[in-house]
Amino acid sequence: MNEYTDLAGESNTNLQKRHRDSKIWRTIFYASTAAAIIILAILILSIVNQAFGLVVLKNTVEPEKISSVPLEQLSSQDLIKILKKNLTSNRYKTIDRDMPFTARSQADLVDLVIAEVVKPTVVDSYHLDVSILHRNEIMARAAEKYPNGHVEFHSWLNPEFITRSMSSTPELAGVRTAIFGSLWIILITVLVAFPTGVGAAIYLEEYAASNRINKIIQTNIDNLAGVPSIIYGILGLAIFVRGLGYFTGGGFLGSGETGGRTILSAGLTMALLILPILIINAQEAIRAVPRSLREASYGLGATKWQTIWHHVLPSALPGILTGTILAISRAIGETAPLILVGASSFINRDPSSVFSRFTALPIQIYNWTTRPQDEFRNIAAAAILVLLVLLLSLNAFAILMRNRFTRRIS
Amino acid sequence: SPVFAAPAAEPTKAAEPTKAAVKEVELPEVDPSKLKGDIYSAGSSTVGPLSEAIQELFVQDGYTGEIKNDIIGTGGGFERFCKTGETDIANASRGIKDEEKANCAKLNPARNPIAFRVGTDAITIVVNKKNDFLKNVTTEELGKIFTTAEKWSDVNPKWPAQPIKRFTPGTDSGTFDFFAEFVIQKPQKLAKLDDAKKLLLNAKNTQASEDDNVLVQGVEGDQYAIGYFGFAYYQQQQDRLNAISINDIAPSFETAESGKYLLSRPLFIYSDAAILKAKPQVAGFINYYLTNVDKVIDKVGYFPASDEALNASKQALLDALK
Amino acid sequence: MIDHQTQTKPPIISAEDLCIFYGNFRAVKNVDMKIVPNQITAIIGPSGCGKSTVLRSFNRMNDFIPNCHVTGKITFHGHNIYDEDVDPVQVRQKIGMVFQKPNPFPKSIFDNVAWGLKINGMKGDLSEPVEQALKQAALWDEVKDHLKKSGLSLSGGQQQRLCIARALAVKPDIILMDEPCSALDPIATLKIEDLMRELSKDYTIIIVTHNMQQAARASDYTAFFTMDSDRAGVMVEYGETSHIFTNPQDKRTEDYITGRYG
Amino acid sequence: MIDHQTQTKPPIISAEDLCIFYGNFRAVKNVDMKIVPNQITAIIGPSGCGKSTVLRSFNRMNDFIPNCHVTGKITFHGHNIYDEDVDPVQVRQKIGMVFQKPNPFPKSIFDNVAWGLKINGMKGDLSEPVEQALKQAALWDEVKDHLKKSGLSLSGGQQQRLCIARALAVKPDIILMDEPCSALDPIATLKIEDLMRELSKDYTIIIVTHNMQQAARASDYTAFFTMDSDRAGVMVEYGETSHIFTNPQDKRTEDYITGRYG
Amino acid sequence: MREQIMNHTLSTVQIKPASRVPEFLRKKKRWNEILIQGFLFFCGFVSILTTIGIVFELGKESLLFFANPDVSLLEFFTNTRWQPSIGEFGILPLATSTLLTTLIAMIVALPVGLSAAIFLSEYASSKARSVLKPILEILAGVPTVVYGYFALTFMTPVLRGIFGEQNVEIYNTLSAGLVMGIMILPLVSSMSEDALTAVPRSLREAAYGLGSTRLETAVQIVVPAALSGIIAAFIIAISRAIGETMIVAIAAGSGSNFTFNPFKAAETMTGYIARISGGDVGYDTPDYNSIFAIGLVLFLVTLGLNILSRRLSAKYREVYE
Ligand SMILES: Nc1ncnc2c1ncn2[C@@H]1O[C@H](COP(=O)(O)OP(=O)(O)OP(=O)(O)O)[C@@H](O)[C@H]1O
Ligand SMILES: Nc1ncnc2c1ncn2[C@@H]1O[C@H](COP(=O)(O)OP(=O)(O)OP(=O)(O)O)[C@@H](O)[C@H]1O
Ligand SMILES: [Mg+2]
Ligand SMILES: [Mg+2]
Ligand SMILES: O=P([O-])([O-])[O-]
Repeated sequence: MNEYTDLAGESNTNLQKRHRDSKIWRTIFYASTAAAIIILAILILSIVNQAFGLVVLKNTVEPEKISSVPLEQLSSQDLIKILKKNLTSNRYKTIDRDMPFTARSQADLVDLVIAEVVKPTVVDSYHLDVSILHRNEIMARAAEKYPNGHVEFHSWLNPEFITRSMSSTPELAGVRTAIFGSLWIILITVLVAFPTGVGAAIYLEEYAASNRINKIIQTNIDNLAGVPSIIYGILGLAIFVRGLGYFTGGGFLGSGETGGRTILSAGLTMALLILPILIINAQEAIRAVPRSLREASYGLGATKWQTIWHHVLPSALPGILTGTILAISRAIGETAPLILVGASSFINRDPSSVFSRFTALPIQIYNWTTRPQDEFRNIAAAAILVLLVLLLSLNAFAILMRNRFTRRIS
Repeated sequence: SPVFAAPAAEPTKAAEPTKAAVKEVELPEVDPSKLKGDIYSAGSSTVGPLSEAIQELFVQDGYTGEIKNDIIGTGGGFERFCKTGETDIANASRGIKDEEKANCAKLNPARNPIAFRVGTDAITIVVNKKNDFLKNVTTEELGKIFTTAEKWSDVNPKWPAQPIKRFTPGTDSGTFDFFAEFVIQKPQKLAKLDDAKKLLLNAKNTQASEDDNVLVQGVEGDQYAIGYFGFAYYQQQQDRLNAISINDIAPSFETAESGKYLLSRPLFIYSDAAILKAKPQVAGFINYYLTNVDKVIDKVGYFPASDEALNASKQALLDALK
Repeated sequence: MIDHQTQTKPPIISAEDLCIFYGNFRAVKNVDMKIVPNQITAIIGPSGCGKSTVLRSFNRMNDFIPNCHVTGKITFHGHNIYDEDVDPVQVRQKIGMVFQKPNPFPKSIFDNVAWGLKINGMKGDLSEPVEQALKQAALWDEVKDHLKKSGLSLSGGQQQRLCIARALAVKPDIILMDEPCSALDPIATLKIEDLMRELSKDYTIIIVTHNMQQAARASDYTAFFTMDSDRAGVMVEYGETSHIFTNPQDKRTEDYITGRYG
Repeated sequence: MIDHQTQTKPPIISAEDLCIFYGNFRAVKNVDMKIVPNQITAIIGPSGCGKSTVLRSFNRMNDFIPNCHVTGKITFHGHNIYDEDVDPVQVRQKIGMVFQKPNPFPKSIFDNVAWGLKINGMKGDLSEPVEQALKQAALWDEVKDHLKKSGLSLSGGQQQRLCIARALAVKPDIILMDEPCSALDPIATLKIEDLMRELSKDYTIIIVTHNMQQAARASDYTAFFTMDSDRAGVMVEYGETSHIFTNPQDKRTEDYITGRYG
Repeated sequence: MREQIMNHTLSTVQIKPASRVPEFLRKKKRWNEILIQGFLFFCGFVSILTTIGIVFELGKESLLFFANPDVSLLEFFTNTRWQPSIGEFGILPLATSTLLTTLIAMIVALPVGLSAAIFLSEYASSKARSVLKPILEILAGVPTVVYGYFALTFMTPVLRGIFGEQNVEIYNTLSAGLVMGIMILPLVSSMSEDALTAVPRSLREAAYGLGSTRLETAVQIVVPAALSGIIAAFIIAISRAIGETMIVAIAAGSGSNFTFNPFKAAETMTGYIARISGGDVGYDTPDYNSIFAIGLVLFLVTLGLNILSRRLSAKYREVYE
């Protein structure tokens, strides 16, 4: 009986050691997971840190030089006069065409004078952490170095940043063109990859007999999923940009464009890139449709396609869509293939068709990290936040969609 | 019509300024808002920022068409202009080479590149802020630093026995070509430019990038680093880097203008008469470029071209449009 | 043993020297079996002896299992359903199937029943035939007020009857049932058994079951399968249910029925 | 019901007013049960009545099911195994388990048996105790020449005996078996039943089975469980197997045994 | 006895000669089904076309590259200098730095990723898992250009702070490798976690039933049982690291450098391709052709890894019923 009084195992040193080991490793495993999550936090914080902070602004023309009275106290006529005097005639006309000066309020005109004539520009910028911890030193240094400058808190991520197009001046640059470029590329990518990918998945799961060619196709898709994206870039460059440049550049439509560095080429390249991922995900989703559902359908005398179209696809759709959205998130963030396919570094117009030249968010981020001025680093961080928000909303959308469809089915 | 700009006649070096007043060539005024269509330029990372600045002004002044500018190096720019014929304008920090011209001629329809001088640059040699031994170099020292020397002390025994970390523009950049020609080929009297390049590229610890920021950050990050690039990038980074003078001449407006500074060089944009005629927006843009470049060039960080050179460019434009 | 009956009525479906293979593995061998129309035939036997395999071969459901193939003959109204120019889709319309786990479509109750009609080209108002089928399956009273509800919202027993209604709607001649009650509670089980009895007036029913009591209670004929030493399923004995259970001719049948193994 | 026997020998393990919950759902209620040492006790009952749940509570295997909790007491040699200071690892060493599906580790046959010894700190040459355990499990002769082969390469019945050998190697007092034969063919089943009989000389065995014949054949005591109206499992009857099968006291037991439902 | 029945019945039932199949069983031609199947096959075939495209394009341009009289295959694999524009064609410096960054990345990603996977599948409650897993997947979804930026603006300064500015170059393979490891970590943990969760519960129960602790069960039973999936995850991670471009393009440096010093700048194969194709080089130059040759090497290496992964995981796959 004696040996059973010690179910707690207190006298058993071996057991105690085992429990101790178990605890130590538990801590290690836990720490690994925590480390991954802490890194994610650091990553995001370090980006946020650069997207906000104090800046030192300096006016290109001091307001006192334009008028002896403060601008706010000037009449509309005086303000218009100032504009007329200080702007080129073409610029003056352009602004007038956007909205006639006479139709603008006095406050608007004051803003306009500040933006067009006084033109405060950022001469120095600080990261968020420094801005908070060393605010006074920054103030002191700014006062010494830029006697006419003033310090203010600036969020590089702001509405204008999203709506403005590109500029070589960081504080005037925005990501609108890049966002549109990314969206256009994604559109092409989805239009091409989704039907093809789902079609291939259906073929492999429902039709393909296990013969040689189908085995080759399957193996090949698995292999393609592991091919580095830059190789797809090379493929896109060789085939879509150069080989088929006449078509992808819209030359065959008489657009006069030559060279295929267009949205179409980028979209097609991305489509090839995500196709294997999409197919594999869709295959999994289709495979997850219970066999009983297919059997029920066949048992009623349904044909193969009727079964697939009415039962298999609707049931697999949430899974397929989730996989598609994940593949799209991959495509949105891809940079290397776009570099090869020839994204533009500076472009002022939103793309208007698939034959437009383009830039995309990650390309923009990459370009900005390579510019010399510090402020470009700030807007690169802001653009990263835009990209992350875009990705997160896509993922959230994927989850919502999945939940919606799952609810409908059950 | 007579075509300006045979490459041989192209000054590969900034011309001596002529103090004598030259007759101003008047270009017709452009109203950007009246122009439509797209303009596509690509090329030099030196000229790129200047073109971008002008493009922005052009848009501010009412242009509503599409403008694109790709920074891919001078050689890359000529590739797209002459080989694939994609671009309307090539930005260049050196004159066009014969084989590039030949490519242009092979295009269908053939292109005949016309150079428009837009400014002057001074390739600036930069070192780390903490570098306290290097304020000035001779051409010969410079040649050694970027080629055979492994340590600073190999060039000058007074300098520290530390390895030299070199940061140079990529092999397809005009800057690299220019540097190879004026720092290596000419002083060492080498027959071929390629030999000079080879010497440069064979040097240890050399990082080459088309991306000037890689160079800026590289030099900024290493006490014993040295690099070079267009003056504009240096101007942006004055508080992070030190510029050194060559043969006791520091890069500046005056020394570049006068050509006294060893590495002052002309900046160009290239286009073609047929394009200018077919695409009025391109002609208008170049007109606008030549008219307004002096307003922004110092802000971007380069030096204006001499009046004479600018006038010649304007004249070339007028000729091309005849 | 199937004597007088078979002589009077021709079999509606019959297997002749049927062997079924999964790849190289022969899962079932040399089955000869004639199914008497408008009767309930039960197939019993230990797990893995090939009951489901045989049943599914009767309406070419095995076509969907890769590398499953059949030798021998299965004739339906005298025609070998494995002939080249026979359309398996047509076969399955004539020979419906109900599965072990109730598997309604993730659609409304109405659509579950109507779908089979729709794909068979029936147009217009389907409420008449749907009601008909649901009534036949003894489900109408329970669901008539919420035909729009999902088929999955029903209880297990109701789901199974819905599956039966669905199968009935396309007017098959034969209904195959593979352990249709094994996922159901005793009360639902009894309901289905009653229903089968009712349906056997108009349909021929073949049911696979694990449960000997069920076979004894609910079937007219019983086939007992077991595994041979090579793991292939064989039919040991086939005859009227009352005979098989009271007077088994084969030692193995007897052992199984008396629970000596299984 | 368990009268003279229990009075003479103290129970090796016993449940007192045992209730087991999954979250809020009470899966098993008010079970009182004393297990007689060195005997085979069978637990039978319809699916879902909580047989496995009760069995797994005997060696705290339910600890791994999130939100499963136990009220009442289970005493092993007089100590409540759900006491705060009891080490469940110790408990499971003393009370081994064999599962429904054979689940050998993906290791060699030798390592399958030796692993339990190794983690318990046994060092050196383990071939002696491994051989011992395999012999006890009546598997030695079949595998002695290829102990290096993977445990998964064995047939189902051999795998199950390997799992028994594995459990025996760590020298438990009690072996719990949850439908150990339901995945096996009749011959393998009989082998395991023989083995159980053999083992009951040295061990106490508790076996859950679906198969009444098996319970009747192979056990000394039988507990019959069923579900109450609130879906909670209850123990209806518990006693010597011969009594239960020949003379059930409860109507529900009788119905179940005679195959009227289930 | 069965024979008996059959003989008996056979003689009584008349077998009609099934000359023509009756209408209700006869085969119909369903053209739409055939067309659809054709289209679906084409969709599958696109992937073959892609591969052919890759092999053809890479092969064609690589041939041009190797046709260059200055380039010899021997030199390609043995020369330690890579400067195609001056006739130095040794892939070694690019290959070693690829190796170096990959190695560093794996030192981070594999152990930490596997540990996290073990934690998630064996220790974390299902609630914790449902929160932690998506968070890790966010980490996997962050574009690599962001990681590159992170490496340059955060990791490198941290490293220089630790090891000294004079030792760590501004562009260095250590920073790129570490950040690449971070990027790949969620891939490893997610795939390994899937493999671990796929191990049947019965195996864990068997282990616990023998009186093992959580650690013993996890490490000695579950991990070996999931080995095939874990190996696959590891190898895919390696091939991701080899093919990763933006992080090294931004943070590792941009000049080939034959070194094993992780503090030094060195360009990887992918970094080189990205830089050269970023526009600085003209078509038909040795530089341009060389990116295809390097692409081909990259393709073959990752292809080989894929195949290896499948081989290994097939070898270690255990089939549970
Ligand atoms: N898809 C398949 N591929 C290969 N073998 C199969 C397949 N389906 C069944 N088998 C094998 O064929 C044999 C007969 O299986 P079947 O499912 O017909 O048996 P069963 O009598 O219906 O058993 P149960 O009572 O368990 O349903 C078994 O040995 C089984 O392992
Ligand atoms: N992990 C679980 N979580 C929640 N409920 C469970 C869980 N496991 C079992 N149950 C429920 O507890 C009840 C008893 O289950 P248990 O598995 O003990 O029954 P059983 O008698 O062993 O049935 P079977 O004969 O099918 O094995 C059932 O209603 C079941 O649905
Ligand atoms: Mg079956
Ligand atoms: Mg159970
Ligand atoms: O970019 P570059 O001006 O050096 O050609």
